[in-house]
This record gives sequence, structure tokens and C-alpha cells, in this order.
Amino acid sequence: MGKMQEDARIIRNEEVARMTWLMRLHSPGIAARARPGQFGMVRVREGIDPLLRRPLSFHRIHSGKGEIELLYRVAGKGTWWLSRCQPDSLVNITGPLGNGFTMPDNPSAAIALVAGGIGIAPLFELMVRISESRSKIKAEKMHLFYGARSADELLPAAVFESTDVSVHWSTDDGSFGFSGYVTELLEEWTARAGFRPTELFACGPLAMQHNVARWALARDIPVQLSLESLMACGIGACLGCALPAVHPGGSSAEHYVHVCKDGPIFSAGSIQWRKIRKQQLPSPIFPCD
Amino acid sequence: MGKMQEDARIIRNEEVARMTWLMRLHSPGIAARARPGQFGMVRVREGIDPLLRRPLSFHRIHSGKGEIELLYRVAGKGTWWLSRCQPDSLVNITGPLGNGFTMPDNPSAAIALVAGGIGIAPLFELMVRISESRSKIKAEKMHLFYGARSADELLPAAVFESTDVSVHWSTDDGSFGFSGYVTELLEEWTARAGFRPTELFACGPLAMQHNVARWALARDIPVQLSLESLMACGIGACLGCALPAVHPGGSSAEHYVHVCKDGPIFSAGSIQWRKIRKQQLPSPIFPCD
Amino acid sequence: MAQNPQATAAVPDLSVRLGPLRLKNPVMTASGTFGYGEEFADFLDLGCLGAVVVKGISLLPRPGNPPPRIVETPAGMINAIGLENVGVEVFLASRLPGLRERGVPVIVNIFGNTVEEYAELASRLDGAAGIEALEINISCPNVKQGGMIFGTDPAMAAKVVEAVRLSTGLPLITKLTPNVTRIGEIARAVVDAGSDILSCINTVAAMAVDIFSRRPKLANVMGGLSGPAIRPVALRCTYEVVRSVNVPVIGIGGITGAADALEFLLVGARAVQVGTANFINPATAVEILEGIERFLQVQGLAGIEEFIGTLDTGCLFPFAEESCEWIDLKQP
Amino acid sequence: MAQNPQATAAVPDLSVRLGPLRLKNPVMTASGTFGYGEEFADFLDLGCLGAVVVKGISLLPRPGNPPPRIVETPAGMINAIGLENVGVEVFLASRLPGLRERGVPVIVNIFGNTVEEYAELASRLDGAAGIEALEINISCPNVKQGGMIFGTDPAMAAKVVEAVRLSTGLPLITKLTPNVTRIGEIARAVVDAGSDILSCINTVAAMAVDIFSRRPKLANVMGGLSGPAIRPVALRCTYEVVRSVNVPVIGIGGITGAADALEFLLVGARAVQVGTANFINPATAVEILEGIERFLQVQGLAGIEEFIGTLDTGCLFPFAEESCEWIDLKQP
Ligand SMILES: Cc1cc2nc3c(=O)[nH]c(=O)nc-3n(C[C@H](O)[C@H](O)[C@H](O)COP(=O)(O)OP(=O)(O)OC[C@H]3O[C@@H](n4cnc5c(N)ncnc54)[C@H](O)[C@@H]3O)c2cc1C
Ligand SMILES: Cc1cc2nc3c(=O)[nH]c(=O)nc-3n(C[C@H](O)[C@H](O)[C@H](O)COP(=O)(O)OP(=O)(O)OC[C@H]3O[C@@H](n4cnc5c(N)ncnc54)[C@H](O)[C@@H]3O)c2cc1C
Ligand SMILES: Cc1cc2nc3c(=O)[nH]c(=O)nc-3n(C[C@H](O)[C@H](O)[C@H](O)COP(=O)(O)O)c2cc1C
Ligand SMILES: Cc1cc2nc3c(=O)[nH]c(=O)nc-3n(C[C@H](O)[C@H](O)[C@H](O)COP(=O)(O)O)c2cc1C
Ligand code: FES
Ligand code: FES
Repeated sequence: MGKMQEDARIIRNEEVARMTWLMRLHSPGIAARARPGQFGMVRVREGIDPLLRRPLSFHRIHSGKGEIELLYRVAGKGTWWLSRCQPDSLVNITGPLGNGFTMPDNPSAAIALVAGGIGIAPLFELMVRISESRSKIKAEKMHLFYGARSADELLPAAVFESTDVSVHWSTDDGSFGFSGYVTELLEEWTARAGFRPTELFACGPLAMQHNVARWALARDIPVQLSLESLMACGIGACLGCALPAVHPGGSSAEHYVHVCKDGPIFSAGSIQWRKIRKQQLPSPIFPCD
Repeated sequence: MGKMQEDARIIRNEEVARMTWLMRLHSPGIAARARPGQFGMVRVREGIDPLLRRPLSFHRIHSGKGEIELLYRVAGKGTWWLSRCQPDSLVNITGPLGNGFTMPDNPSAAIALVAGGIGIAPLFELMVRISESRSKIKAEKMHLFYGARSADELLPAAVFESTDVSVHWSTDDGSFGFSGYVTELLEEWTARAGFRPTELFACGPLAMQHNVARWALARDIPVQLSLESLMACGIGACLGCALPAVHPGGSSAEHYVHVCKDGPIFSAGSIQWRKIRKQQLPSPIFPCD
Repeated sequence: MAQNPQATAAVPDLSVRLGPLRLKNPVMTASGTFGYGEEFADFLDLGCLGAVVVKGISLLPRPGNPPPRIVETPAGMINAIGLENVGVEVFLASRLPGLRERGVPVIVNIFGNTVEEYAELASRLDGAAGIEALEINISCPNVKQGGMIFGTDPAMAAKVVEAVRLSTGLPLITKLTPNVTRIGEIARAVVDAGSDILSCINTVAAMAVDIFSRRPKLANVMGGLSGPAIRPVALRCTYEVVRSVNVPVIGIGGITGAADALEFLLVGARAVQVGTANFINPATAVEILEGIERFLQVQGLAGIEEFIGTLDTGCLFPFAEESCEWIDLKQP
Repeated sequence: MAQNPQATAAVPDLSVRLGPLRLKNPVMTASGTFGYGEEFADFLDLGCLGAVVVKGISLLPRPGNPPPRIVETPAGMINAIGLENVGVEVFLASRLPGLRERGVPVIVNIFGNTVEEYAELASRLDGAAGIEALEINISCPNVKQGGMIFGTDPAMAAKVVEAVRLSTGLPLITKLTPNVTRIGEIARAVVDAGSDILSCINTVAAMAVDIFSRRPKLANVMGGLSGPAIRPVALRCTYEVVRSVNVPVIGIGGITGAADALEFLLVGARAVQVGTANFINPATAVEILEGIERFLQVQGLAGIEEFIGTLDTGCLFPFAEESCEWIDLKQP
């Protein structure tokens, strides 16, 4: 089944953590097609302000019920308008887009996931699917390293109870769990526990993902990262969402991958981290406007 | 008291006739300043789509309560967005703008008003004020000639009960009252009743106002017309809302008045009707879009 | 065809002729906004389209510019993709065949750094089956002339078109840039040089910066503005070009719906291309087709030819001769 | 002034110097969008503004174009007012005095049909008290040269500026049109001719039509596009002009808020003018002032001079040399 465009009906749209909203949608076509790690391009408002769609990952996919959930941080005007949408109104989505995560093929793999802030969004459905696939075997629990700037930006612990995951919390300001970056927690805890994941998944700010990538590459642990880029089309047509990548032929020639089509899930080794500019994504909205 | 900009709170916003909505607003500053025939420039939606404000007359002015009412026809995207505004949300208005009607100074004048469709909007408050001013004297009733394309576009008779006006109805399709144009009704009825107004007020489509103007000019009856033009600023700054007018010096030189500043109320004789282009105002929105 | 007037009203004739090119309808997709067509196959029936103009092709593959390559602006977007493309060989071997199978006429957008590159590219494409026309993108800097853009100088633009004309028998469309003082002058030059058709406009030179990082929002600093914001500019350019030459013109710029497309046809464009709108609604092009059909029915027109170029400017501005405006109102 | 760093942070210094012109802050209102100032007195304190640029003035009064004169477009509007104005005599006698009383510096925008008209106008205004500077609108067709726009030709533009320069000692601002191939070329020509300051941009040539009546939406057929839609174009022009000349530049085009204004200052404009936004929110100009002040405070800057022109393009596009774009990326 391919991609489609769908007018999804809003079932719920609520703030679940600071500046973080959960939107539940009746979107049967996309729910039937979507896989964990894929995303949709959401038209946040009618008219031409804003003009472009916004990419949002599928946080939950309830294929049976024909529903999906989006978890999003209010980062600018697009997501702000989305947060103002009322239940029963319609939101147009194209999807499912992108490659999605590759599910671990060893059912008893030692799995770790690293989520920074809103980076939890795409990882959640993945954890649910892995939990389901392992419900019949006696595998070790998955370990989720989940950090945010502050306690109020974290999803509540209760939401993880349905999954086969033990959560390790961190906050930059120390207001909850480990005090420091989630990558520091990853490093410390795995060292202390002598835990070596055989599969790693991560999503979060670019700097965080870079650190996860370096940590994993140094240990030769395969890692799937969910990366971001500015997008116009989401379907590989505009070539706007390029990220500098290692040339597939192994040459040193310039090469780009496209997040919407080749990703958003990439292996750590495929990205040319050195060539990613600091200021890749837009700054926060201007507080005076 | 001058003009101002105000965030008015919506009290009610309802469809009261076909495609015709009544919006009641808490707007104490403007309500305290406004006079009949003046208008406000309404920002129908946040953001830049649409970009410009929309001019709407004050249909009712409740200075005591600090409230105003707007009566508007959904004519395009601006008014359509306005119709979707929910009670308790805010709408930014600048006003009061324009000259407003000149109240009849003879308290027992024989007054006729002609309203075509949504043209009833600015005339209503005028009728209320005239009724009030004459409540103590024994003047003849005012005569309102009120027409629309079809019965479902007319305000219900009940709304006129509080005023000192007898309403003569017409519809183009004959579905209610006189069958034909309201100007035909005006001509017929006044001839039959031997009624000669000493003051005339009119608002409606340009063609209708033109006919009212010719009728009145031929009979030497002073008439105040509420005219329209495309507007950007509403305050005399952009010079966009020009209408061809008779040169004040009596010369044949080109001359323009500005509806927002010199109007919207004009005497019939001041306008150069010959120079008004047919297609002055935009066409209806494209049904396919 | 149109023997029964009622049958005619029911199914208006959308076919248009653009010089040597015949299209079943006037709606195409613009280069760089529709990939190689395939990307949109899930959203619309490619076979319905008048034509697909593929992403600009060069002799050799190009990686494109470093990111960020795009930025959203009021009612528009700026892009600086840097003409990333797979190169003509890969295009012919692995992109064109799939697109041909979809049953849609293919127009290939080409560009080079030198006149010679344009010519070589054209002769490589000349032989290939399944190409309906070439669209020459003359908005590239001429590396031999120190980066001066081909499309901003009538003589240089003409040289490119002449060279391409000698290298191929395919219908030639030349795509004009709006970033010039007199677009009609460039239009006349490339028509004289052998262009069968003109298309306009390419993007408007633009820029955006971030006040916090104090950096350009595009790695390339400048880029091209597209989308609804530029529609009034594109319509003006199209009208100027239509009045400057006697060859068919294709209107491009900010078209998002049937009403927009009809505006370009009204001022005399014989076809349109849909660009940025494909990103916002991937089914835009077919919805425009449907909208045009309905419009013709409602207006009681038998075909789109009855509407094209019927703008009525008569008696509209009696005072225009004396008028002094602060923008270029006069024709070149 | 800035002895105590904390006091500095509290009240940033907004004053700017533009060659011979000193302004208490960089926010002005654009010609034709703010009337003669008076119209806005109910909505904001005129005395707060850096300057008011009044509606374009000609030697004789002008009635302007027939309506319709304006039309809304995506994130913008097109106008063809036709430079309606009261003429220089009425302006001096009955508009200027009121504005002076408000305590706001007045800049007079002037235009003529011939070089001589510009010169005469300038000498008439030269004597008048309370005029801070003249802004020369060179986007008028030269009637002697058959309607060719002064501002689109470097030589013609220079002639206007030279003539005005000889007629007045007032600081001269020349307002540039974006409707040219190389705006930097015009900029250099008018600076060489004696312009102290440049302002850009005027409106972008544009058009809109009605598909039902099949008529232009403006009686004048074409008009000038303004508003947020053109901001990315205006910013690009401003940056190009800043890099082409050594005189101060004023940025204009689509500015609706402090963030927009700061973008122009970042690329090197030393002041900005607010146009169409005045119609949407008549208090825009003062809100921009407040926003700039807050921005400087938050960023810990002592004054706007520390921000102006600090755009950092270093190391941003390592591949740019090889890049071929479909818009004019190279500087003239
Ligand atoms: C594949 C993918 C999946 C994503 N999934 C999620 C998710 O599940 N939850 C979530 O909260 N966010 C997610 N994001 C980020 C999200 O798309 C941006 O936060 C959002 O687009 C910001 O839009 P805005 O209008 O609110 O912000 P603005 O700052 O107003 O945006 C301006 C422009 O920048 C773009 N933009 C801004 N930030 C980003 C960003 N981080 N990534 C990409 N484009 C950006 C916008 O699309 C827009 O074009 C995802 C991004 C990608 C690429
Ligand atoms: C002084 C004045 C008072 C008015 N009072 C009322 C009123 O009380 N009730 C009411 O229903 N209408 C009134 N109108 C007309 C009303 O302003 C337009 O119907 C409205 O602006 C249409 O906007 P839109 O976005 O829905 O239509 P669109 O067709 O989308 O409008 C596009 C553009 O055309 C303008 N426009 C369209 N029609 C008109 C028009 N008839 N007059 C002026 N501009 C127009 C819009 O402002 C906008 O700029 C008044 C107009 C004026 C000038
Ligand atoms: C992302 C993007 C890529 C483009 N690539 C090309 C290209 O390769 N060749 C070309 O001639 N035009 C290219 N264009 C210009 C478009 O074909 C079109 O002329 C322009 O976008 C204006 O139309 P629009 O407003 O409908 O998008 C590109 C435009 C965009 C937005
Ligand atoms: C209604 C209107 C009238 C204008 N009149 C003049 C004018 O008389 N002289 C002039 O130099 N510019 C005039 N302009 C151009 C503006 O001063 C400004 O350069 C342009 O609108 C771009 O800025 P903005 O996008 O902020 O509006 C006018 C613009 C508008 C919208
Ligand atoms: S967003 Fe268009 S190619 Fe990826
Ligand atoms: S609407 Fe601007 S002058 Fe009347």
C-alpha cells in the first residue's frame, strides 16, 4: 500500500507535558499503512498561513481502530496553530512517509533507546511493537534513556507501563532523575550495569543524536537514528531536506541523502556529521512578536 | 473622541438570514464613540491570510452596554472566516471610521429609507436613533423600502417592531412582498400613496443606489447614500478607496473622493456616476475553489 | 467534435496547441517541484496531466547545495537546491522509462554552465524516445563570462537558444527569469533565436536571515522565491511576454487552484505549470484540471480556447496616459 | 552615555546616523502608506517615530488613477493609486505645519515627469523649514523619453539625482525600484550622482485579473505589489545594495513586526520604513520600536549599532563556487 492524502478527524488534542501536545486522529487510511518511525506531513491550518505542511512522526498507530496519535512540541507558529485545533475538526495529512525503523530481527536482542525531549515521539510506537513481538519469549527488558530539559517536559511514567521497557530518566536541570544530559546517563548507566546493547535507537536534538552516534560507533553498536531536516514536500520531490552523507561509492565526493525519502531513519555511520552546519534548523520564535 | 483600535470580544455570532450573519461584540471604546453610518475595519483572522481588514458598518451601537453589532453577508473568504469565529474569541477592530449619516434636523421630516439586501446594515441604527429622537413628537412614521433577491435573505419583520418604521417589502423573485426591484417599489408606492419624502437614506448594491440617486435627484429630494469601495486602510492614508466625484470647484477636471474619509455617506449629487466602472467590486468567489 | 452543443457543454474541450506541441490539456507540473513524476503517482493519475516537466537535468550528476536549502516565507518559500540531479545518463536509463509507462508527456528541463554544455545536453536528449519537448533553463550563471546569468542578458540568452536549436529537432521552450528590467526584451531575443515556446516565470531572487544566529537561513545565502506570494508578479510577467512575442507562452508562478490557473490563461498563456502547490496538496494539478472543466461548463464555453487570451482591457483606464506610477507600468 | 553596563542594558540606544541624517531611532513610515501622518495620530504617538516619509509630492496636484486602485493578493496587495497628491504648494501651506507640530522629523518623497520637474520641486522644498530630507522616487516614467522609467536606467537615474543635488542642500535619499536586473548598478550610479542615502525597495510590478468579468482588477491594469509577500525580495535587494555602495541604506518591504525590521538591520540597513503593515495595524511602527528595544535587551546589546550589519556569512557555503542556481545568485 502506498502513500495517501487523508482528512483526519481530531478525536483529542491536549497538552500532556509542558508545550507538548498529544493529538489523536481518526485517520483509517494512514493508520492501516503506517509503520513505526514513519511520519506524516500535516497541514496545520486552512489557507496559506503557514504555507507548508509540517512533518510529524507517528507516535501511536492503532491500525485496528483506524486511529493515529501525534505527539508534538509547540516550536513555532505551525505547531501552535495545531495546538488550537478543536476536536471534530479535520486536519489534512499526507503519509505514511519515509522508511521507518527496521525492527530488530533477533527477538532477544539487548535493546536500548535514547529519547531527548520530543524525540520520544517516534520511539514510542517502536517500543510497543517490539514489546508485542517479544511478549511470547523471555527476552531482557528494553532500556529507554529518556531525558528532557526539565521534569515538566517529560511524559508521565504511567504511559510506559503498557510496554516492556524500563525507563531511565534524566533532566538537564536535575529536576527529575539523573541530572545532566541523557547521553551522559546512557554512558554512565551502561558502564555501571555492564550493559551492552546489541541494537540502539535514538531520536532527539541533533547534538544529542550526534553523541549517541559517536558512542555507538565507538562500540560498534548498530544504531538507528531518527533525523530531522526542513521539508517542503515530504515525498522526495523538492530535494529540500538534504543532509550531508557518506558517499555510497566510498569516495570523498559531496553526497546528500534526503531525510523524507532515504530517512528519517539513518544508521549513524551514513551521515557526514562534520558537514552538518550548526544552525541547521530554525531558531525559536521571536518572543516579541 | 477620536478613532481607536480595540480587541472586541464576541458575544454572539449567528446566521440570521441566508448567508447573512449577526455578530454582537463587546467593544466599549468603539461603542462609546460610534455614530450611525460609520464603520469599523475588522481583522477577520489572525495571521496574514487574508492580509487586509474588512470594512463593516455598525448595525447597532449600544453605547450604554459597550456593545456593537455587525450584520454581514458572507461574500468571500474574509466574511467567511468571520462567520467561523466563536463566541468569547477576540476580533480586532479599528474605528469608528467615516463621516456617518447626518441626522435630519427637522424632527417631523417625512423620511424614507431604501435598503437593498445587506444594505440594511447601516440603516438600522439610523432608524433606531431617528425613532428615539421623535418619540416625544407626533411625526409621521418613517418608510423603509426593503428588498432582497429572495425572501430568505430578508431580516424577519420582528426586528423592526422596536422602531418607528413601516416596512415595505420586496423581493426580486417575488417570494415575499412586492415582486421586483426595491427601487420599483419605491417609485410605485410613493406615487400611489402620494408620499414625497423630505429626506432619503439608502444603502445597497451600487446599481440600486444609482437608481435611488436618479429618482431623488429628479425630484430634488436630498438623499444620503452609504457607498462602498475597496479599502486598505480605512483612515484616509492609502488613497485606495477613491470614487469619481464632481469637482468641488465646479470644473470638469478629474476629481476623486475617498469613501473611508469623505464618506461612506455621500449626497447623490456629489458622485460622478458616469465614471464609475461596472466591475468596481470583486466578483463572487470561484465556486470550484 | 462539437456537433451537439449540449454535449459540448458537458465535456469542454481542454486540448491546447502550443506551436509544435499539442497537449490534451493545459495543466503541467513545474520543473523541480514534481521530481521525476513517480513521487506523485500515489496521489494522482499522472496520465491525466497535460505534461510533466522533470527536475532540471545537467550533463553530469550534481550533488546540489549544502543544507539548509529551503525556508518558508509569507505565502511562499525560498529554495536553493543547487540543481541537484542525477545527470542525463542516469535520467535516460532509469528515470525516463518509468515515467513514459505512466502515459504522460514528458518535457525535460535542461541547464548548463556554458553554451556548449547546453548544446551537448540537447543533442543527447534529441535521440531519446518519449521526450515531447525541452525546456531550457537560462537562469544559470555563465561560467565563461564570470557568472553573469544567461537569462538576464538578451544576447547571451539568444546564444544558448541558438546552440540548442542547432542540436535538436524537439520543440523548444525557453524558461524566463523575472529578475530582469525588461522581460519582453529577453523574450523577443530567444524567440528570434529559435525558441518555439516561452515559459515564465522561474523563481524571484530572494533571501532570509535568522536574527538570533545572525546567519542566512539558506547555506547558499540567496535563493529563489516561489508560491502564492509571487503570483501577481508572475501574472504581470506573463502578460508582458504574451504582448511581446508571437509564440505560445506557458504561465508559471504561485498557481494553487483552478481560479489561479485561469488568470494566467485569461491574460494569454496557452498552458500553465504548477510548482510549489504540489508540495502543499500533491493532487493540486488534477484538481485544477477538474476546476477548469467545471468553470468552462458553468460559463457555457465549449473549450478552453474560447477563454485563452480574452482579457478585456478596453476603456478601462481613460487616464492612464497622463498617469505617473512608481512602478514600471509601461511596456518595454 | 553608556557608563553603567546595566543601565545600558535597560535602555538600549536606538539612535542611528545615516550620513548627514541623525535619527533618534531607525523606524520610519513609508511614503504613501502613512498619509501626511495626521491620519495615524489617534493610533500612535507620532513623536516616537524615527521619521515620517510623506506621500509622494509633485509640483502640481494630481487626482490619481480611476478606481479600482487596490487589490488584495496572497500576503500582499497591489496598488495603482496614480500618485494622487495635493501638490507642493498645498503640502507646504497646510500639511507640513501640522506634522511639524507633532514633533516628528519629516522626510518628503518627491517625483516628477521630467528631470526639470524634480529639480524645481527640490528647490521649492529646499527653503521650507522643518524638512529633514528628501526621498527621490525615481520610479516614474520619463515623459521625455517615451515613458521609460527613470529608476530602471543608471544614466537616467543619475541625471535626476544630479539635478536634485544642485537644487537643494537637504540630505538626499534615492528610493530604488526592485524591477531591474542589477539593482547594485543603479545604486552605484545614484550615489556617484550625489545621493547621500539609498532606500529600497519600492513596490514590485504586478497584476491581477478577474476571471468572471475577464477584466483587470485594477483600472490601471498593472500596479505595485507590497506587503509581507515581497519581504524576501526586499531583503535580498537591501543586501545587494548594502554590498554595492558605501552610503547608508534604508530597508523597506513587507515589514510587519520587530523581527522583520531586525532582518533588514542585520543585513546592513541602517533604518527601515514600514509600509503596508500600517494598514493592518496602525500602531505597527511603535510596536516595532518596542520590539527592537526588547530584543536588544534580551540579547544584551547596548545599542542598535551593535547589531546593524552583523550578518555572518562566513563558512556558510563551502560549495558555492561550484554551484549553479536558477536565480541570480552572483553579485553584479
Ligand atoms: C521526519 C520528521 C519528524 C518529526 N516528528 C516530530 C514529532 O513527532 N513531534 C514534534 O514535535 N516534532 C517533530 N518534528 C519536528 C517538527 O516538524 C517541527 O518542530 C515543526 O515543523 C516546527 O514547525 P513550526 O511551524 O511550529 O515552527 P516554525 O519555527 O514556525 O517553523 C518554521 C519552518 O521550520 C520548519 N521546522 C522548524 N523546526 C523544525 C524541525 N525541528 N524539523 C523540521 N522542520 C522544522 C517548519 O516545518 C517550518 O517550515 C519532526 C521533523 C521531521 C523532519
Ligand atoms: C464602508 C463600508 C461598509 C460596509 N459595511 C458592510 C456591512 O455592514 N455588511 C456587509 O456585509 N458588508 C459591508 N461592506 C462590504 C464588505 O466590506 C465586503 O463584503 C467584504 O469586505 C468582503 O470581503 P470578503 O473577504 O468576504 O470578500 P472577498 O471577495 O474575498 O474580498 C476580497 C477583497 O475585496 C474587498 N471587497 C469585496 N467586496 C467588497 C465590497 N462590497 N465593498 C468593499 N470591499 C469589498 C474585500 O475587502 C477584500 O479586500 C461594507 C463596505 C464598505 C466599504
Ligand atoms: C524546490 C524547487 C526546485 C526547483 N527546481 C527547478 C529546476 O530544476 N529548474 C527550473 O527551471 N525551475 C525550478 N524551479 C522553479 C519552478 O519550476 C517554478 O518556475 C517556480 O517555482 C515558480 O512556480 P511556483 O510558484 O508555482 O512554485 C524550482 C522550484 C522549487 C520550489
Ligand atoms: C498604497 C500605497 C501607496 C504608495 N505610494 C508611494 C509613493 O507615493 N511614493 C513612493 O515612493 N512609494 C509609495 N509606495 C511604496 C511604499 O512606500 C513602499 O516602498 C512599498 O509599499 C513596500 O513596502 P511595504 O511592503 O512595507 O508596503 C506606496 C505603497 C502603497 C501600498
Ligand atoms: S522534503 Fe522534499 S525531498 Fe524531502
Ligand atoms: S481606504 Fe485607505 S484612503 Fe480610504
